[in-house]
Amino acid sequence: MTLALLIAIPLAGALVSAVVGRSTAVARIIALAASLGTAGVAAVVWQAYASSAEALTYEFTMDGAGSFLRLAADGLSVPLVALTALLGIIAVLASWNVERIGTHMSLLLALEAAVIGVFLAADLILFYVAWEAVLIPMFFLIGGWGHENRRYAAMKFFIYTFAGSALMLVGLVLLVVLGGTGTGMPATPLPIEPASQTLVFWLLAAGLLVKIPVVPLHTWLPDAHVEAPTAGSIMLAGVLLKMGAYGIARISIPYTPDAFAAAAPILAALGVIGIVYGAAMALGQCDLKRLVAYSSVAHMGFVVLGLASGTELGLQGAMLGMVSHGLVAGLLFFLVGALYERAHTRDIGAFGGLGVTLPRWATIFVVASLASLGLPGLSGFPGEFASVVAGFGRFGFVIAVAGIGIVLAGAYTLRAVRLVVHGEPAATQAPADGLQPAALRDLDARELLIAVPLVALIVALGIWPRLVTDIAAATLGALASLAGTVS
Amino acid sequence: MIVAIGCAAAFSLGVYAVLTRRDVIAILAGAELMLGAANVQLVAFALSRGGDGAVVSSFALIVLVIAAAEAAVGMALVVTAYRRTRRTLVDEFGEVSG
Amino acid sequence: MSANDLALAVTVTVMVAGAAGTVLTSDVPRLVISLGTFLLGVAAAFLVMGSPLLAVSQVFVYVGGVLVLVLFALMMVRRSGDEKPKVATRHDLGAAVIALGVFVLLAAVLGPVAADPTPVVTAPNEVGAILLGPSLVAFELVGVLLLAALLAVLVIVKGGEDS
Amino acid sequence: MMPLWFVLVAPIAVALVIAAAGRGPVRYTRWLALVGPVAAAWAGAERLADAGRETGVAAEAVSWFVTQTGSIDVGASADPIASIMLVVVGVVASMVVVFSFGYMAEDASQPRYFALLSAFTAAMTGLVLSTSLVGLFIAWELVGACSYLLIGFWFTKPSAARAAVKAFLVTRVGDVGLLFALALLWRETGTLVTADVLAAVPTLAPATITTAALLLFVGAAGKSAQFPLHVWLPDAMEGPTPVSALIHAATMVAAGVFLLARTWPLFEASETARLVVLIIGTVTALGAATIAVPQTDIKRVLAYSTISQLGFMFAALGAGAWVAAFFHLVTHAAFKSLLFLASGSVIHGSGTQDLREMGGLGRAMPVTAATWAVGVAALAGLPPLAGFFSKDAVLDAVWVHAPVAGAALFIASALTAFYSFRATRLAFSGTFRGAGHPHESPLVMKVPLVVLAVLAATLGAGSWWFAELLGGHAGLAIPIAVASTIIAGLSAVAGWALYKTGPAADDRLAGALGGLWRAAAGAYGIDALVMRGAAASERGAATASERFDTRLVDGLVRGIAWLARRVGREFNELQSGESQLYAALVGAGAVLLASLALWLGR
Repeated sequence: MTLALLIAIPLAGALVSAVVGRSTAVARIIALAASLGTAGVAAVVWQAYASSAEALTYEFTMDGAGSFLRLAADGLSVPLVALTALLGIIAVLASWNVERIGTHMSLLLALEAAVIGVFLAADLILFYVAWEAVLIPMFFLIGGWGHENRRYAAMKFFIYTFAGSALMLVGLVLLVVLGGTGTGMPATPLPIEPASQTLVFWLLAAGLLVKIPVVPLHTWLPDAHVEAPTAGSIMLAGVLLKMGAYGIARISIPYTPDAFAAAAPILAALGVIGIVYGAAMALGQCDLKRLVAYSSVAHMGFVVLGLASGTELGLQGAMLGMVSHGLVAGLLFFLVGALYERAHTRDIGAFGGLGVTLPRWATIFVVASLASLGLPGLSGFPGEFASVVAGFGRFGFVIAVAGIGIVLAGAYTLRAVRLVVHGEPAATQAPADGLQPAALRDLDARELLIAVPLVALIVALGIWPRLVTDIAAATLGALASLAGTVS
Repeated sequence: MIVAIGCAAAFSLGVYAVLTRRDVIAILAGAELMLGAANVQLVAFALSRGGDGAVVSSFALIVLVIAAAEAAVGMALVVTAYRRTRRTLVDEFGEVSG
Repeated sequence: MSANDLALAVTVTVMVAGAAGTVLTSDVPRLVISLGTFLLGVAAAFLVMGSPLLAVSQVFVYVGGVLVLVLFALMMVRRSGDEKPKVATRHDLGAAVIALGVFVLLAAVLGPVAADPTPVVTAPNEVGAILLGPSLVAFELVGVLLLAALLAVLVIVKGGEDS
Repeated sequence: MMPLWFVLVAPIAVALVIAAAGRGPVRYTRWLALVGPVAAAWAGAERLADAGRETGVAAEAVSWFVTQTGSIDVGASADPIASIMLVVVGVVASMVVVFSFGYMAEDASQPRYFALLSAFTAAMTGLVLSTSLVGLFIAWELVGACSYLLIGFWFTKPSAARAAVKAFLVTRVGDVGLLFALALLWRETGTLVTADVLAAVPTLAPATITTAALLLFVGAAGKSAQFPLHVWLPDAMEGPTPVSALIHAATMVAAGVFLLARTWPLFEASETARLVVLIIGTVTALGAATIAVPQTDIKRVLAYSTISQLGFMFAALGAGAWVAAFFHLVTHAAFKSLLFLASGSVIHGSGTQDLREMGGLGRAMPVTAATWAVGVAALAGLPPLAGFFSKDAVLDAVWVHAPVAGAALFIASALTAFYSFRATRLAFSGTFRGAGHPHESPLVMKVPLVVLAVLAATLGAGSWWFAELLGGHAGLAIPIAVASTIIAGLSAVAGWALYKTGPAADDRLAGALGGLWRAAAGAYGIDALVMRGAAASERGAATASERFDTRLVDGLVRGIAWLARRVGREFNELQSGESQLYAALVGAGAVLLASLALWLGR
């Protein structure tokens, strides 16, 4: 029953805040309550799964109508659901003083409900419905509260994902037809016959790889991020990108293992290209949000590499990579958003010496940047380390190319830190609109309430990654044995 | 064999006329060609298959009469269109708005 | 080549010649004449195939009626302008290809199948018996149809009067 | 017995406390920064004292990643070389912290400084104690991060910020090498616990061993600033001088040598790897020594001297004598941190870093001058100071192994003596050429100098005890010792005498040596080359992103949209109102369909 609550609460919150969203205070309270509620339930589910270690399932069957609403939470989905719930709270808090707050909060909560739906879906149809449902609120969030050319970005985001998911639908239908076991996703699904696996795999991959995103299909991400409002960016980077990787682990590996094993080198190559390409592109950006967006492409490259390795270590690396990127990218987008609220510009050149004018913001930004470049002791490192080691184990020295990406990651992150945090505050401060540096006030209590827990989690996950991997170990172990069939 | 080839030729000439003549009346003439050829072919084919001459003839007769009615109505349309638009070329009818 | 086949061949060539004439010429009188020859050819074909009633009705209805109609229409339409009345045509390759396609198709399909009929003379009274016998309904309907056509023509033409 | 986990956790806790306490009580909280180093020294000393009885404390290991196929464990234990390093790190760090009390007295953000120092100590002890290569790698990168934060301490200075980034990125290149060494070892041996890996070495294929060793050496070269990854160390002088003393003289840069010592069986098994290490070490030693000679900034002289001395250590490693290298590491830590702290005191007193503006500081700063002299003598390798013994061991090992390299090292040690006495003469004798009047540093800065001076002088005696503990050959190779002393002595005197006339001597030498002098001063253009490459790659990435991303990929998408519109426009021409066109189309359609039906039906 709790699983259904996980979707019901945010949906209810969305409806209520849409209806009664006129007054800001009420909308805020409702949104906060809903997101906190969801987080509470997520914690309960985490605890339940941790103790019992077998998947919680929930099936809602209307008599006669047959059930398509089947939910299941196992090692793969519990951490991601918890991440979504957490980022839900962060997003709500980050959009505290946004105009038209009622509808903004309702869209945010609807987005959260849809994403949790994707992660919990134990039914191919529900998976697809939730996958599409995610697009709608995100589209309106970017379109409604975005910046300059938000319409273009919103449309591009929508079309890219939608086109991909159209192909995915064909794949899913084929799965149902060939699978023969109806639309349900049993705990240990049996793979479909090898002949058609390749076709189905690549059909699914079309929809999934667009979402991750993988390099050639990624150009929607920087635009979407640059234009999205802070809360939108947090959810987009924090959770939406994980749906693709989750889809591969949840559907591609169990249903089409041989095709996955055969396609693994291609996936690994795409991952490595993503790492190097994302980092190289980020190096040349002068818009902070676009820089973080490209860094997301790089981080997800590691996740794809981890997945492609097919070993248990690789999958744990991918899982860690997903959760850590959720936290780090969420924090970075929040910081950039907070800076934008104050200085109304995201151009790196416009800042300088924020270390002096905004000490608290600068400290957290440096910590987030170090986490983003994969410094050990912070959450970025375990995921990357496991992915690279597993990837190397499977594909050998070609993975060394990712090394360039790792160095470039250091380059672009520290370049951003050098241009934004370091340097003389007054001299380089080209006030975008006559804004004196003194006008930038440092993070207030609310913003600290958002940033500090995230930093704490990032450090905790960095020091002790088994917080996440223990939960996911059982499921990932099973998946690894499946994925690793062909050497 | 000869009738078939002949009628086919006549019929396709009719088609050609309909497609290329710009004069509406000429198009109707083309239509007549097609109808006539079809009728002859119909009769020839029926008879060659041992059809009863009377039945075939009655059938052809009815076809003939209908074709004639069609030609008449066609011509009426053409004349009125001409009187209203002073044009007889099929592709110029569009230019005059109602 | 029996006499009948020969006759058939002649009538068919007349028909085709007439058709070619109507299609190719742009001179109005020649068009009318060739249409006439075509219709007479058709009548002759009916005759050769042993159905005098058809031939006669063909002559009455088409040559007498339709041809005259066409003639009047052409004359009326061509009233203005002194130069010889011309029928504008737009010979383009596309139409020719389509026409050829139709011809090839018909010839290919019907050719081997439709043999030439051996003449079976049917007296008009047999046809009359059929019309008033089993296909009486058809006969009556044709009447109604003709009436409708008549009214239609009146309405169309009269409709034009008051504009 | 001091528990190991305390040695690791205490400095981190202290760092948090100091940072949290903020500026107010910094005068008191900064003393807490001593907790970490003292604990480390104490633990190291304890373990060394009873080293005779049992080797290392049982390793407390915990598994960091658990998979069915194997687990990646992280643990800590103190074996002899770790204990020695603990002592070295502890002593030097304590001295640096005490020295910083004076040096950083009036700096605004002292809490951040001492917190970072404490964090660095924690990271360094972690590196030294770790029993698994993963733990070592984690501490390795944390040490790099602390160095980044400390070099860029005065981040308002753009040059400092840039130097910090450069240091981090160049060492990061090395770290990537180390990462792939770990990945290779994990793939080959299935474990990353150092002992197990080294135990499995005999079973590995020679190619794997060599590749792993070389990759490890790349990591070491990055951290220990060996050619070609040395470009970051001279710029790292932008950081506060005590930081340079701690990180860029004694501890971090020594991590590379420690890594090779820690994984010695891997190098022992691969001849080619040792050869590479020997060549790179010798080249770096000689090259850096030549660059150090014409330097005018006192800290850059010491920076290039450090690179050179590290070159000596790596040459010794290449020659197979890791004990000699390790011994030289210890002595070098003592006298080089002493020299850096003394230069800090000189800068603090005279307000300038430029040797040409100094002069006559001997009279103004007697204690600093005296301790500097001890350090310089040790650096030059004059008996009976520590440097003499350790450098002798190194020279002996290398000379026996590869005479050519031995000769190069002799020349390098001659140059070392020359530039060290040149700097001494320029800084401490003659009349003060700078503005204002230099003054001696306060007591809190003089005490560490004296302590380190004593160490620099007496450590030499430890060579026997050292060799017996770690299993190297004891005693002194007399012929080598005599030769090196003569060479060192002669070039020291030359250095001293030549600079009687102060900086003018530089111009005479420049005239004499011509292009070589200027090239050496510019570090042979390597640095400029690297920086130009980095800047070009940054611009390249920007244009590439603009051209590739927006034009090509987006272009592709926009292209599809354009295509759709064009095809649409083509088709609507068909609705032109010409009825005959429609008829034609109908006819064409009919013909096509009929013929298709015919064709299919045949």
